[in-house]
Amino acid sequence: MEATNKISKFFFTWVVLFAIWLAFTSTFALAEVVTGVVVSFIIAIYNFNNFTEIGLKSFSPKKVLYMIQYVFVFLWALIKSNLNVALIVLNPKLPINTGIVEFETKLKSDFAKLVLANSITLTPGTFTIDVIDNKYYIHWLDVKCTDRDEVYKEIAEPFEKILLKIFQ
Amino acid sequence: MSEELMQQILSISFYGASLALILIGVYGVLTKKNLIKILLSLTIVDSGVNLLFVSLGYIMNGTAPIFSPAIMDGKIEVLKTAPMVDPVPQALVLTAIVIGLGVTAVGLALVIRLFRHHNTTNIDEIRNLKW
Amino acid sequence: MKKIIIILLLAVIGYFLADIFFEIPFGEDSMVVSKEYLDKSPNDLHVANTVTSIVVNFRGFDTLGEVTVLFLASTAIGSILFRRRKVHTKLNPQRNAPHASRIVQISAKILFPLIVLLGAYVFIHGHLTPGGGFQGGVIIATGYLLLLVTYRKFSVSHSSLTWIEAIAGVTFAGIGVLGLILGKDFLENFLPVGTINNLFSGGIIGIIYVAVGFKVASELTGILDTMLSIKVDSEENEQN
Amino acid sequence: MSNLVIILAIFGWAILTYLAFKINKTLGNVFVGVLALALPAYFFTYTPSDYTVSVMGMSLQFGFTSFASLFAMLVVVLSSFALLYSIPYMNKKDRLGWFYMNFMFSVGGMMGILMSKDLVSLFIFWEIMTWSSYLIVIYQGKKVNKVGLKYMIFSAIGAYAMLMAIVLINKWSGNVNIEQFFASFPNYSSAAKLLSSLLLLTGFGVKSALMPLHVWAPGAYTKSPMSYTAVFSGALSKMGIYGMALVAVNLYVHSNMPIMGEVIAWAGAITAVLATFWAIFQNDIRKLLAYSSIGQLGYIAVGLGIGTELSVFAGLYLAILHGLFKGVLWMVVGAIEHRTGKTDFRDISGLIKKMPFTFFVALVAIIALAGMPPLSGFVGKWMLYESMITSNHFIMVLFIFLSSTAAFLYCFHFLYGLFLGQQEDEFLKDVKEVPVLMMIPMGLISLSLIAFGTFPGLIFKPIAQAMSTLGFENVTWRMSSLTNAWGNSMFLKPANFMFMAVFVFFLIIITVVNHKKTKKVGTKDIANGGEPIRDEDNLHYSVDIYRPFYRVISPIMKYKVETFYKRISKGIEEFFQFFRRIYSGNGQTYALYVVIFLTALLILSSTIF
Amino acid sequence: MDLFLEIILGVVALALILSFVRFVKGPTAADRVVALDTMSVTVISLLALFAFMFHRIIYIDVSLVYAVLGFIGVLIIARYLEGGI
Amino acid sequence: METVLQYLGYFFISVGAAFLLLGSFGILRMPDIYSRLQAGTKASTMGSLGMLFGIGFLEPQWLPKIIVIMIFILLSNPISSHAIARGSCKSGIKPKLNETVNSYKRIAEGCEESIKKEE
Amino acid sequence: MVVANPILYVALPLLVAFLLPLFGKIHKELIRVVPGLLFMFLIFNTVVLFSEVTSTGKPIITQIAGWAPPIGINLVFSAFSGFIAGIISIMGLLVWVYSYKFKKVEFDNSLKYFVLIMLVTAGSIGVVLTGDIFNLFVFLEIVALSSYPLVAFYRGRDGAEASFKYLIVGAFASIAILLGIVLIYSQLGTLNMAEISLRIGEMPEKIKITAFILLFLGFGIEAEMFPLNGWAPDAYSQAPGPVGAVFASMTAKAGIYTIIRLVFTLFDIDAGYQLLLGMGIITLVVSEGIALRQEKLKRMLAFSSLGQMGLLMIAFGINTKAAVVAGMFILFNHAVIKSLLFFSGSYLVYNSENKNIKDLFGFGKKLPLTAFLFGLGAFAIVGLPPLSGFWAKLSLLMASADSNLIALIALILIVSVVEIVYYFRVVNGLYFKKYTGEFEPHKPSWNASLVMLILAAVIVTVGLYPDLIYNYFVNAADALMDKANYIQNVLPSNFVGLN
Ligand code: NA
Ligand code: NA
Repeated sequence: MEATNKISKFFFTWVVLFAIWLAFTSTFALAEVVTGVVVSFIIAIYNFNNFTEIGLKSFSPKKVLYMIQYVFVFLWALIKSNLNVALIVLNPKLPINTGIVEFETKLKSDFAKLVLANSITLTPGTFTIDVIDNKYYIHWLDVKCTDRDEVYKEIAEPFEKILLKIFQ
Repeated sequence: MSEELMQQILSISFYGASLALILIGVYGVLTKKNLIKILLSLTIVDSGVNLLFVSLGYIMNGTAPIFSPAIMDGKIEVLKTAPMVDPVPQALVLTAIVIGLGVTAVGLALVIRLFRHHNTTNIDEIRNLKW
Repeated sequence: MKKIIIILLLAVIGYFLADIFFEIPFGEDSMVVSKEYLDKSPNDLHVANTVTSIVVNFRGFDTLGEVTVLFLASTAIGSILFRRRKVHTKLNPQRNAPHASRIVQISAKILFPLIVLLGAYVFIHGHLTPGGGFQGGVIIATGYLLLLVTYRKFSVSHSSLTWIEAIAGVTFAGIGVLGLILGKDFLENFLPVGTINNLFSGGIIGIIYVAVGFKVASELTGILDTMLSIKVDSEENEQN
Repeated sequence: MSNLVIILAIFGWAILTYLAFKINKTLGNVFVGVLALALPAYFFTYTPSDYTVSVMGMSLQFGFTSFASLFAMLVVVLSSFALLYSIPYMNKKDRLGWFYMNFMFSVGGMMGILMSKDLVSLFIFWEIMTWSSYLIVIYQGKKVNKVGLKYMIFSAIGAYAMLMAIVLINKWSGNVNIEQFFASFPNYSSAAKLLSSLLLLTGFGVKSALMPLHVWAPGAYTKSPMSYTAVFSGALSKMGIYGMALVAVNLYVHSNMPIMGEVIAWAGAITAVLATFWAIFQNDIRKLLAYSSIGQLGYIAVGLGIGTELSVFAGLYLAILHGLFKGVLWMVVGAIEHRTGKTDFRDISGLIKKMPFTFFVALVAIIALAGMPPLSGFVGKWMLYESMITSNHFIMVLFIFLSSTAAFLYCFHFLYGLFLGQQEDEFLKDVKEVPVLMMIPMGLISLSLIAFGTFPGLIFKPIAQAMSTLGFENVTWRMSSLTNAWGNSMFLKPANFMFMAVFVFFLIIITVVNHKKTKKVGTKDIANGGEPIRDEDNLHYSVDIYRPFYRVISPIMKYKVETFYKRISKGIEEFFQFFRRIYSGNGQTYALYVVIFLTALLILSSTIF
Repeated sequence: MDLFLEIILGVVALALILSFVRFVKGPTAADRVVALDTMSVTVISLLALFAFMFHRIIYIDVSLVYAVLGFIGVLIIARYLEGGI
Repeated sequence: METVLQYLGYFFISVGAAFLLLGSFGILRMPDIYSRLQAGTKASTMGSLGMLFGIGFLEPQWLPKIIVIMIFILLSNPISSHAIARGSCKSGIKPKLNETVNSYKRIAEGCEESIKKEE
Repeated sequence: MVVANPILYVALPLLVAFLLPLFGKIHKELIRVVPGLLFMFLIFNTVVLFSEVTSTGKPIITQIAGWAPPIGINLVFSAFSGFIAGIISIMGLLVWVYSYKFKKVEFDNSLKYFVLIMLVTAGSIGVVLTGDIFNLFVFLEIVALSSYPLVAFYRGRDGAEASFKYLIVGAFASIAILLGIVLIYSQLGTLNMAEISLRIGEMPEKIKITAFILLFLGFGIEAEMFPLNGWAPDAYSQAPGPVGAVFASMTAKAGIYTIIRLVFTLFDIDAGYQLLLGMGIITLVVSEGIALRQEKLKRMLAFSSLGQMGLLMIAFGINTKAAVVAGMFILFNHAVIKSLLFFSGSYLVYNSENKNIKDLFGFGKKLPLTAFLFGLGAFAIVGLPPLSGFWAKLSLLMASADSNLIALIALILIVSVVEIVYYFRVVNGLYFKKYTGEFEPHKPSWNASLVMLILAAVIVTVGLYPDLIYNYFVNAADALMDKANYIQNVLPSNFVGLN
């Protein structure tokens, strides 16, 4: 179990790194590909344990689908957030009502927490100031509520739903 | 915008910027009391000189002296319109930067030791050796 | 008062330097030797990046010096900061800094291999792109810096750094001497130059730049680790 | 065999001696003895030959002129006697190897100076002589810091003045050959003439302790072991005289710059007077002799400065004699020191009983020094007076006369304070006569003094030969007379006998009269009358004997050259103390200097470039 | 076409200048870091824009490296603000 | 086809530039560091993404690299803002909060808590 | 395969420096042995190359990376540069022997020490040999960066303070030099020194002079010219003993070399010589005067060293062949004698906390050999015959006389008196003051004694027979002063005409 997990992690890392290498070089010339295989192999050896938690499982079609879903959810939130910011910034009155709120997440995976934090940061009027264990501290440009659960619903739930599925 | 005007503006801004960096840096070295600030001022002077060197090697509308495939084949008009800037300053500035980095790093190490020894980073208070 | 004097002095220097600088026409082609480089780099050495061929070949001797400067800086910092390295090696530095944010720590884990990959890409393609051994090495060292600042207990094995440093340095200088042994000049290319814009082109230039990349990376990492691990040492007795 | 080899042999022997002393003291002493015997034996038998060495494109020439031979004779005689004398004298001291090595180095240096026919090699040997004597001055290590430094500084000033002269001469004459320098000197511009000769004179003047360059001498003479001081004051200082004679005679006499000769002569005269005064007030025998030496060298300078045939002759004659009698006197002091461990008049008295031989040689030397007939000193003084009078230096005669008269005071002090007077039994208890090996050199030199007094011709011959090198050809002399400037012979013998008669007469009178008055009292008895002792009561010849005289001349003595030098050096030190502040210790300030320097260069760029 | 790019260039430059104003104004070190962060992101875009203007992919590489270095730089200053590195 | 892609590219570039400007305008206008971060991060991320994406349209062969940069920016920008915010919080910079929402306590608590956690 | 090659002066030390940590992992002792072998090889290299230069009468031009100058960087091993390189490598060996037992127990320290010593040697030689001005800058930085840690090598002292001052001023130096190089490059488009020298006339007057001033300033700092030498006394006095010798015999040599090349070869500004002469005089007088006022031995030696640098500047500033020959002689002497003084002086104050001159009183008996050798060094440096210092001083004075600089002669001699005062104060103290017993002297190890004896032997031998090496000085002077020949040797072909 342990060994297979490691192998899976390693191959995942290798593949991802190699993919990025290909993106860097943007070519399939033999020399480049061979070098890329070797380089990403070496880097993967030293990093696979930290680079991923679930290894090759990430490539399971279900998860990929959820990822795609997440991307769209996120992009929509991003655009919304930016328009939101634009409105605030461009408004001469600067209508803000800032505050700091907190909520608890159900996510266990470190990576999931990271993605959630980043997502929150990039979406409307909120960003993550700190994460301690399961507690997220959020700076909110326009505070709508302060209760933990309400905050959770308002800010985190849409992302967390999908993340829970991806990272289990 | 006419070519000459552009050249004037660029010249003033690049030469001016490097001169300003040099002078500001030297001013910092001479007036700041904090050892780290003095070191940082030195790096500012370095940057000024490096900027000057690179801007001296610039050629109007020039491009980086790297022959990419497209340029080699001559398919894109860039080759005809854009000459390559002088590569030597870039190579030398690379060296100068690395050297400056080495000096700054050693300087910082010295600052750390001085701080441990004298418990201050004020250059006026570190004067055991004089006369 | 002193400041006024300094400003006056700087004003004089500034006046004279400005006088000189603006005498030099901006953006005009005044290349002499560079013309040769721009001609010979693609045609003789088959190296796309002229800066690289200057750095590694035409003026490779400078670069050897430059690598030495880094090596020296690392040696110097070690010598300045540590009395007994034994205390330090293989010992977690346990810096006094507070924990970094968990988020940052996780992201560092993910980003580190990517940064190293980028660094490797940069120094492997030094002769094709605006990269090179120094740039790539710096990027990799930055990756280590990321880990060093986010994980308080993270420490680099100086023993392996020593090996990398040494091997990379010896590769550079050794290739130079090899040229000498093969009856050519020091640092002269003795390998086929290949086709321009291919990865395997430019003869020894690529190899040297890879060595430089390793050297710079290990050197800078060592420096950063040394600088960041100083707090252990401060408890050591200052007496000689 | 070339001349150079002798010198190298001496140097080599010096090192061997050092090593020999490392092995065994007796072996070392044997080495010293061998050199002491071999040196005169070799010197008086070999035939000189010239030798040239090329160094850095310069040709350095070696060989004796007859003038140099004269001095070489003195050096050889005095050195070998002093070396012999040293063997017992230095017996109890440590680091003998070091002492003898430097002793021999300085002997070699002196011989080298005399052999050099060019200025560069002269300078080299001059410096060897200087530093080896310096090393001996500080060899005993007691309170020598200031003395050694003073000696070194003055030597350096002198040597560097000489060096400057040498490089200028090299430029103006085209080479450093001494004869060619003299030959081309008339073609020099007057400034060049003045500069080159003055610089050389400064160089030589320091070694011959001419005022105001004498400051180093009392300390240096005093601090070195007496066996070396005999050479130091007797021979080494004559190197200055040697050079001065060359310069004064060759340059001033033959190139018509008499005014410069006057300067030397006057410097000598003043030195003679003041040094004699100083000598009078010394309570330490060594100091007394040191100042006396300075004074005597003053006479010699007078003779050289006046620059007539007779005066130069007198100067050289006095120079040789001074070497001899001062040699004896220093050996006497050494003998006393050796036996009693003391050199202060206040501690010593009545030695005549225990050290009669020493008293005898001291007496002979003192008479020679004082210039009384029948001994040789008188002849020299006589010639000097005559030469001054014939060249119309009447005022100078007064100076010299004053000095000579005053010299009697310290001569008396010397003899009486040490050997005669109250005898303290406790003090004399362990004192005995010096060993034979110390007696021999003293005795032989004293004998020669008597011989030269009676038959000055013995020494006239080499002096006359030496004079020919200086351009005074055909100086006529006989065994007891010298032909003076008017072509008349000076008859010395009658005068000699006359003075001898007067001297013996007075000696008898004084002895008889005093003998009657003499009464033996215990030294603890001096205030037995209950009468309090006042300051001005001199109970002993040794202490403050000439206090009334001092009151008379004290206005002159107030002005010491030393204070002047001290002020100069203080000023220099303070000047540089100010400069030292530049190095403030603040790195930023150093950076500021860089910026200031840059600014200055930029501002001045249109002027400089 | 050129005009368009020049306008874009102007806009980006203006963005840079505005951030720089914040950088100069401060008032705290953190504010300056925020400005710096924004500026570095802007510069990344600017470099990409140059790449397009000069039709040289090499500037994209520069932009990538700049992104990495800028990020880590900001991170370190942030760590410093936290009270130690 | 080519022109459509080009116009799309220009559109994205324009949007990107606009947001970049907006972001810097935001950090200039906002009252305190935390709200400046809000504006700065979001808008500049959006701006650079837009611009890079637009360039990707115009130079399709560069797309792989551009995507790498975009991913990197997506990953790094929020993190750096977060780090700055946390750092300012720990270095004691108080946010300017609306008094009606008395949640300043929470950030203070949050900081303290996280500091406690360290020790 | 070439046995001896100028490039090996630089390449081998670097190679060995990189490898040394690995050698240390194989066997601890190799850390100390290998550098010695390297230095021995460098001396062998010197001998072979020098005999070639002497026999052919032409400098050896080595091109690097297969490109003829001015495209590639080249090294010029001439009778001038080769001689200085030879001095430096020989001093390297002596420093190695002297420090062979240095901190034997502490592996890491000795590793770093030897690496730094090797690199400071390689850097100094690189400065001297290179024919490319930017390359010269790089080597100067190598020298500087290996000097900083050497100054701060000991922890118990104020080395870090000294080193930091050195670093600030040194950074100014490198900035000025770089700026000067930038200006030259912007006008001539080349970095090859021969080509710069050939085409310097093409530079507009104003830019040329500014570039000259900047380079003069930068090199002046390295050459320890007053008032740019504030760092020097601190650095000399805080560094370990052998490092003081390294500064005197290597880095200062490299510094003075640069300024000589600047004035003699690179530029055609006649006032440069006068400027050098003037600055030399000021440096000489001020430094020797301040040395007079020092209480600490090494600081005194440091100021004395600065004075000697002033003397060197004077010699080269006079700019006649005789003066340049004298300058070469002084340069040689300074390396040998100052090293002896630093070597022996550091043993004299070895256990003293404050390194005061009065701490070593009475050591003539405690450390007879060391004290004697220090004394010999003092005698030699003030120019007492028959030691080597005398001939150098004499030739300088004669050269000044030839150039009608009579006041200068007087000045140098007056300063020499000052020199005598402070050196003999120490010598007197050594032998004739009472040992205060505040600390026990540290007996020199056999290897240190050996080095000091070798240096002493050189001083005496050259003093007795200066012609032994005099011809090398003459050849070096010829090589330095024949600018056209230098250019022709480096750029023999049609490249001369390239524009
Ligand atoms: Na240009
Ligand atoms: Na620098």
